[in-house]
Amino acid sequence: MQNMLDVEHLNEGQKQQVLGKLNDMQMQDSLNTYNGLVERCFNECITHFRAKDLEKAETGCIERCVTKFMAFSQRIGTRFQEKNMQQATPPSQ
Amino acid sequence: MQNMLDVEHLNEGQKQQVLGKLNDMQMQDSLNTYNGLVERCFNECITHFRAKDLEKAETGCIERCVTKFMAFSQRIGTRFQEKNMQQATPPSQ
Amino acid sequence: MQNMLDVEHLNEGQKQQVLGKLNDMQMQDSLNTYNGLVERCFNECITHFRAKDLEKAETGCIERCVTKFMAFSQRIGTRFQEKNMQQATPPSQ
Amino acid sequence: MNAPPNAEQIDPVMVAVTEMQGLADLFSRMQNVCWSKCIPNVREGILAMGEMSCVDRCVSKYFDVHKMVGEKLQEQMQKAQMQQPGATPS
Amino acid sequence: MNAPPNAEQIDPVMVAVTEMQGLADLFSRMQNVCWSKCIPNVREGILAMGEMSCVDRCVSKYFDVHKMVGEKLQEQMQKAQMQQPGATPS
Amino acid sequence: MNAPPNAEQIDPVMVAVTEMQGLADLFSRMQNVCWSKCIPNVREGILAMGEMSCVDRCVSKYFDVHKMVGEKLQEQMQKAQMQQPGATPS
Repeated sequence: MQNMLDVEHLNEGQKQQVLGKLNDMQMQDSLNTYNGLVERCFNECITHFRAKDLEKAETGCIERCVTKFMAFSQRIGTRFQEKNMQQATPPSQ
Repeated sequence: MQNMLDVEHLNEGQKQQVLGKLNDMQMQDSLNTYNGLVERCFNECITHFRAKDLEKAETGCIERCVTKFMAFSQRIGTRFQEKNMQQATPPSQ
Repeated sequence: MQNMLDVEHLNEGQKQQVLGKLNDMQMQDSLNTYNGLVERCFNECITHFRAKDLEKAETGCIERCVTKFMAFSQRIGTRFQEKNMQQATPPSQ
Repeated sequence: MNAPPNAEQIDPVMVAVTEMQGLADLFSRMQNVCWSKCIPNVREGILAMGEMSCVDRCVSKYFDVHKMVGEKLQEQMQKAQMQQPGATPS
Repeated sequence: MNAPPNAEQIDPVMVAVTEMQGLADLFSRMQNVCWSKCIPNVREGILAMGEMSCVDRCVSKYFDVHKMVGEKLQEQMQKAQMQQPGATPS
Repeated sequence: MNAPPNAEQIDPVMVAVTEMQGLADLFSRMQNVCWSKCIPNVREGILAMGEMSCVDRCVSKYFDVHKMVGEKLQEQMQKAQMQQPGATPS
């Protein structure tokens, strides 16, 4: 996300602060994505609670869910960046 | 939201800290409201993806959605404050 | 949650920082649980808006909703800790 | 470990900030709930009469539920502290 | 109280951080929305052709709506500042 | 820019805090999911037998899915790092 930001008008110290915070956010973002993916795939693939262990059909579904999400995530991330760049083009400063 | 808070028992320095934080929160709040409104109106008004651009019917829907949300938001904000005042009436401190 | 964390490798000062933050998080967690419960029970029990005051059937429903959530919450919390312990068993460091 | 760590950590600034966040969270949830309960569509750009009174009642009921849940929770917690948990899983 | 407190509190670091959080929040909401609108199931572990173009259009429309809502909001706020609120509840 | 900024920024306190937040977030999502999957209504103020075992299994499965998703994610990321992204939009 770093390259989406206009930090040119900040001084060195401020830039470091922003980047440090960005670092923290990215750790949290990864965690959120991870936990969100678990929730999504769980809702998508786990439909009954007759047993305590995952069944074959369920693990297969989870695998496809993760793979598909990765593909989805990559595509949407790329599109997002393209669009965001486009909108940010008129130079600020 | 400032007037909903009982900050009388804090000293000057603490009050400044709280108000500073309140400031940050309000920036974030506005962002959340904005992004939440986008999500809401998108869900409400965009139902198909046959084309990449917004259609007339969609932009009209978005406009009404924003106007209606503003009216809704103002009304619910006023009611919220009234109620909150009422409940906070028994003097603390 | 404190006992789910591996803080052994931190020094005293760092441990204090983590525990302080944990404290803040727990305050926020309680608030979130509370507000989440209100939302859940409201959605579950309040179905019409013909009047401004809660009806008998609604207050009864809210009471059961809270009691049931407490039971649910206690059970799921216990199970969560058991599972988390289990997974964390392979000693780190 | 010699001094009780919690005693020092009750920071009044933190308490006030948490309180603010609680209020903001309450408001934002209430807003979502009342929008879904009272605004069935956006075919018109204004609030209809019925929608207005629905919103008013929704806020009123939401506060009442909020208060009631708080009381119930405290009651239950006190009960839970009095008696040790009895029932165990199947 | 002698100096306007707000003037000092506009911290450029905070502004940049809030901006980042806004972008991150926008992205995460868009991701959720476009997933539910474009991915009906996970029967296959890959994106179908139709799903791909749905995602592309979803992003495009989401940005347009985002921009449009921003403009509309500003317009409304200016209008609201010009005229004092007129209508009152029933 | 002379010293690698990232190297210094891995703050162990931050890591532990993020870990805690991860756990808290995991728990809160699991709680929501298992409530909607296992508690169909609140007609009774107690957990029925079937609801109890549903909750137990839900927690168990949720952890398993959590672990599995983590493994799958890592695997996919390694694969993605090995090969440059090939496919491009339609």
